[in-house]
Amino acid sequence: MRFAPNDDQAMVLDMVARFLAARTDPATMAAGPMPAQDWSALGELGLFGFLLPEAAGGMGGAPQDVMLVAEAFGRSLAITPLAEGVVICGHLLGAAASSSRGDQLLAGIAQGTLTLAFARGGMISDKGLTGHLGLVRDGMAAEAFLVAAEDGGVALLAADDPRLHRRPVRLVDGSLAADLRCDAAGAALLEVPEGQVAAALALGQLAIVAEMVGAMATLLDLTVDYVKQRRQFGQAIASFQVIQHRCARLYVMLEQARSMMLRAALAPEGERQASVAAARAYAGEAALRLAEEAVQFHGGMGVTDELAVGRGLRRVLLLSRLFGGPCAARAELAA
Amino acid sequence: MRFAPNDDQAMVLDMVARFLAARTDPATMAAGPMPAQDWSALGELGLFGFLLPEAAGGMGGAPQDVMLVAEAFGRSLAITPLAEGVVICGHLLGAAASSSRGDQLLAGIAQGTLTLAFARGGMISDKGLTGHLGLVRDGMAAEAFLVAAEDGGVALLAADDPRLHRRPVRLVDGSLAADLRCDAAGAALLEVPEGQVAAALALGQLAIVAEMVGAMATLLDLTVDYVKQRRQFGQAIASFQVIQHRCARLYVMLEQARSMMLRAALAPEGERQASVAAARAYAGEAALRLAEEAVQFHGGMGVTDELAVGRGLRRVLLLSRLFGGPCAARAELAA
Amino acid sequence: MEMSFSPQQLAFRDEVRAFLAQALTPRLRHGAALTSGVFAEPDIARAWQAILEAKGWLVYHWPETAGGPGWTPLQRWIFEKECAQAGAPVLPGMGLKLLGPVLYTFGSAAQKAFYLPRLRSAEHVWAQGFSEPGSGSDLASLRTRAERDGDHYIVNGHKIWTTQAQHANRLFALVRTDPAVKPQAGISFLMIDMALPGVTVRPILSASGDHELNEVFLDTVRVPVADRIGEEGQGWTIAKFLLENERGGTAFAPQLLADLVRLQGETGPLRGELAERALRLRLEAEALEITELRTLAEIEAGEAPGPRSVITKLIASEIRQGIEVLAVDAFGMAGLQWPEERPFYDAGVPAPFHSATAQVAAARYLNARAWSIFGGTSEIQLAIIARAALGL
Amino acid sequence: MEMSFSPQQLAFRDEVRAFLAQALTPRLRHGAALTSGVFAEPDIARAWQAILEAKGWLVYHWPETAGGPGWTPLQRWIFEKECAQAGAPVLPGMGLKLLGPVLYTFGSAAQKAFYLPRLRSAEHVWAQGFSEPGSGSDLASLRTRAERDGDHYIVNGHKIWTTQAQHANRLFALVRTDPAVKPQAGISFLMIDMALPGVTVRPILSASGDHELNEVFLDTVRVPVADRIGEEGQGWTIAKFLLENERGGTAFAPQLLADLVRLQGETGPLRGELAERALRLRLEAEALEITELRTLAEIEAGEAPGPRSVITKLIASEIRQGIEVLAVDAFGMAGLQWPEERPFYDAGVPAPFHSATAQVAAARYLNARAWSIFGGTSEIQLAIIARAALGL
Repeated sequence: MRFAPNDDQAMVLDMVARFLAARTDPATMAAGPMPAQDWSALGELGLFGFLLPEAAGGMGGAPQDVMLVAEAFGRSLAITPLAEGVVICGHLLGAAASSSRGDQLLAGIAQGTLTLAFARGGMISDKGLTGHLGLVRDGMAAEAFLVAAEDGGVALLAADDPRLHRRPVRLVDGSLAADLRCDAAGAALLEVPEGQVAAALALGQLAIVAEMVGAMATLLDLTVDYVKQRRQFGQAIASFQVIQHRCARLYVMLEQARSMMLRAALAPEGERQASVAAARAYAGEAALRLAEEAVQFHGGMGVTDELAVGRGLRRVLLLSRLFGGPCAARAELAA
Repeated sequence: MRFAPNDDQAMVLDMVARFLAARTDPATMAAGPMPAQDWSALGELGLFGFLLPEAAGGMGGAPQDVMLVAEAFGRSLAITPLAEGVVICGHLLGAAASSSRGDQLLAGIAQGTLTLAFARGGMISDKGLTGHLGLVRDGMAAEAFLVAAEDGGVALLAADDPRLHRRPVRLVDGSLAADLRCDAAGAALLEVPEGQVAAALALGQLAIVAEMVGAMATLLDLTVDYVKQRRQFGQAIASFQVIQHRCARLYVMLEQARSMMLRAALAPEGERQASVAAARAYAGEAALRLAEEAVQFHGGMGVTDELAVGRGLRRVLLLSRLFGGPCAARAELAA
Repeated sequence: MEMSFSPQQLAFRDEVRAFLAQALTPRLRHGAALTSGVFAEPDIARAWQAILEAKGWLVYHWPETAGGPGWTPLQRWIFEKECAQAGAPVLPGMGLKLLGPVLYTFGSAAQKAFYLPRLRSAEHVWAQGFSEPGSGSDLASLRTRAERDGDHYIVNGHKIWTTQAQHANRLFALVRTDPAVKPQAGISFLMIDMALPGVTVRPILSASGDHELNEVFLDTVRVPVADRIGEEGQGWTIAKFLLENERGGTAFAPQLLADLVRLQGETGPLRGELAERALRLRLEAEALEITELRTLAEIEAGEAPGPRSVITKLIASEIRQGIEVLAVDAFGMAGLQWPEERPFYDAGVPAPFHSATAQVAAARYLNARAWSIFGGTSEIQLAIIARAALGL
Repeated sequence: MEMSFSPQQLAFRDEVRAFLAQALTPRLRHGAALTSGVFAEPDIARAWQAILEAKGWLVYHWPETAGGPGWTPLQRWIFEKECAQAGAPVLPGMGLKLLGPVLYTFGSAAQKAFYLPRLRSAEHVWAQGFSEPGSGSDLASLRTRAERDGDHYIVNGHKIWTTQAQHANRLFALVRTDPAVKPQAGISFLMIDMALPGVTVRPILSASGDHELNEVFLDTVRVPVADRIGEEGQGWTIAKFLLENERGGTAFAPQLLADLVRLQGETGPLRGELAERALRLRLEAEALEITELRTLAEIEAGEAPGPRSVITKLIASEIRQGIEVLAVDAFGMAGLQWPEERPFYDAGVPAPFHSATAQVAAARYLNARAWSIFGGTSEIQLAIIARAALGL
């Protein structure tokens, strides 16, 4: 029973945290996705290899590794394709029979030089993949798509296929999604063992939970700092009892969400999907409430785009609502 | 558009309020149902006639009359059979074809000398009413039962029928219910026009909503008085910001619940049932939350049986949960 | 007790309804429906203002003596409710709701003759200059100075949270004309032509991506003394009048109820948790509607409104926020889109994914957070309620 | 990182499970299941205490040197979780959890020799005399006086909220032995034989109808100086030790989770809103379980527990209250019954309507309100969290 990272993990974490702190001070960084050169620099540092299993040419990729790194990303409020582009796509490729996958794709993910996007929907036939797949995160930047089709198959699509149509749609965190339609787009089929799609999806969702927990920690820190410094009626608003009680509530929500995240990351494999759903349900609600309170305590400045809390709220709104958000997660648990 | 009582109503209200204030100071009164002599004294004053329609030998009985009187009862935290024994039974009897009903029953209700109870369930056959009708409020004191049977019929049952079996069950507000079973109990059928059972039920539920609103007002008054007087750390706890904000919330809930009550009482007939359901849903939640907060602010004393807040919580728990409580009311609205 | 309308009131409602049915063009409805902020955008607002003015209903809340149509409080409410249900644009209130009553109550004959018609014609578009950086809800701490120089004041200061100042050509502002007396006593109320040298507007972008708010810098601006309303030092009294007007003047519930109905028209029937949230919001808004009507009925009966009138903004904020997050949730991924281009009904906005209502949902959600902050935070509202209603 | 148990821990769990399977008689389970208050009633508690003592597991949380079994913190947790899942009675903690550690830490050799065995055998049943009327959570304002008279103290005062004092024959109490020094410094810790002249117990009935609480009046009670624990004036230090022990010592989540499962076993599958509430409670309790384990893992690793350890009581109170109101709702009318006779498993209680679990629901609901009041109100907990965890 131990919830603290081991030495290897601590080393990686320290590396990521220092890298992100240098490039993404949440209090000052501009909105918008992380620049490509920062992303590939992280790849050069070997970070993405740490998120991929050995089968995928990585050197880690355990749920707890994913959780630790994603939480650090969440803390920075950075907008990256980590959860889907690296975790889901990397683990799906790693799970695919080696004959059916392109190892150079995995190398590209690991190096941070290739952007993949993950989509669900469509039907696979002899002619390729057909369907309206809806909004796909990072779908405009993606050079290829991994698609979990409705019929259970997993297909790899090149973004430059002329029968693949995408249209840019900006999302609320500032990232760019694609509205994706395929009309018999050329699809290379991946042989993914039964259950591995769901497993990769759960891992990606765990990363999203961890990003939310990281963002909660940053938003709470910013808020506590702010109320200690901001004065009204001649005193720091941190001295108001209502502020103290409500900040204490935020701390409780953060620690409880963190517990759910840890539980999901450390659960035995057979319980992972359920505990990830539980963590999504819990953290999704807690993160949005915390972000809303953080904005409220910042007053007028909180609703501008000039402070990190406003950006944090936008990011948390997106993360908390992905994959159907807390409602869908609860429905999954009730089923 | 006028939400204040008219002169007649104000007069009756004043009479009830003075009567109840003299006999039921919520801060000191003992737990337990209102004594029979007080009840019949109210009958002698003509109060119950004010709650009954002319068809039932009364001189009022409009939803707003019922609301006003029931709210006054709620304020006193008195435990009485008002909602079911007078309002539902009285209006059901009033709606029944005069040939089929016993006018002496109505006279007994109006005089406060006869206790009727209202029950639902059972099937009527040639031999009488049969079924397990569950917990019936005031069913032990009742001399007769009005039963809305599952098959839509309305039956009048004498409590001393040997094929009617009842067993006392104490309820959380201190009142005594009967667990009622009938085994072909003699049932006089009432000819009640279509829709009148539902109408009488809605009126009784409106009375219960008004009792809750009255209880909320009393519990908030007691709480505000208490926090102004109780001192901690050298100052009245009313000066703590958290107490102020949370008491303000209670006031908001009370006024909003009162609005829902007024809306239900003054709605056009065709909208009455839906607006009563809405009021039950709203007031049922608000009343319990307010009562719980009232107990919390009273600290240790709040959870004893020595203060009115504890009794108020018990009464509100019961009232708010009758007829399936807020959940059932919301389900009714969603249907 | 009586909650229904009189035949005259019903006839009036039908008249309003008929007018709205023909006056509200599809473009106006569309623009109103896709507004992400509090007030309609200038092009929509101008067009709608002209139509209402032509009908004689623009300043429906002003008394007859000031040029209003002479409606009772309930008539005004019926008008507002019908407008909300019909999906009419919400006009910016800075001129019509805030300055107007100040002008016809405290203004000189010359000021009324000059400013009121231009306010109505929208020749003048007004912004409100009360808040200053750091002052929060505490107007007494005002720091913008106005020093007398002959027939002019020299105004220096810094206003913030100035809604739609980028569209305005006039600013009404509180300024400190006497720093020597106690804080409230030294304040005056000025009307400032924003074309004057020294007035600079700096946008404050909202987290939603909207540009509604601004800072206004006043750097040695020469304002004619004739543009002061009331006496020197009377600014505090006028500001209190204005703020009370703002607080008492608006019924929130009709718009909230209409928006909730419209949302469910767009999403289709909701199920499970979302249906329950929608129902709870509906009940809260229905209760608020009666709470507001109770105050209105008191005013109509010539009674002083009870302390309950202070609770509506708090409740309305929470319902508004509940509706907007429900919208985001109901639209799923489509509720997370967020084009940078504005306004949402403009040709420059990318084609929406799923629907135009879904496209505006996230921006609306973000803007709704401001409801519990501006115009007195919810925390301030709770403190006011505790004091006014409970004596705490 | 590692959340699973070692093979040794799993073997230990199986051992506990096997023991509970045979030791928990139907009568004990039944009594535990129908307890409406915090602690098991005396007849159930005595029987279970004797069984645990015979097994050597009664004082499982005491160190080996004090007679405990020498378990690690995780073993204790496993034991508690298994007890909760098996539906074991919850023993009153005043003697075992609160006084015990004080005795073996601060007691003299003679005190330990005399009192510890009698505590374990239940010859002594202890009550806790800390709270006084008006003192709330503020122990420093203590007014019970103890004046030295040779080998005795003469104790005069009034204690309140004394749980199960009517079943106790011993009271440990904080008393003021020196009124001259600053409030905290003049307090001492006494053990008082309740059979002594001048000790009077007055019941305080709960709104639930239960008799759990009492007032204890101390009127010129002559307590031997030998029954003081620690030095004169050391009472404050000992009380802090005791209260921290109380706070840190308990894992709340296993019992809450077990009760939630048991409730749903009684009600059958819940639907709609009730199912959602049950799910939310489950998630909160599952999170709490990990939150508690995180602190335990820190202690097990020899680290100081983080500030997070102060949040558990607040959360546990809210889950407990949520479970009990869910129970009332899930049982419908049957959840509103409320016999006056106690305990609920006694032959004197009327036959339940629907089920015995339904019959106890309303009383449990009412008693659960006390969770956020006693042992530091939730408001005090929030203030502690704000200070300890956030530096506010």
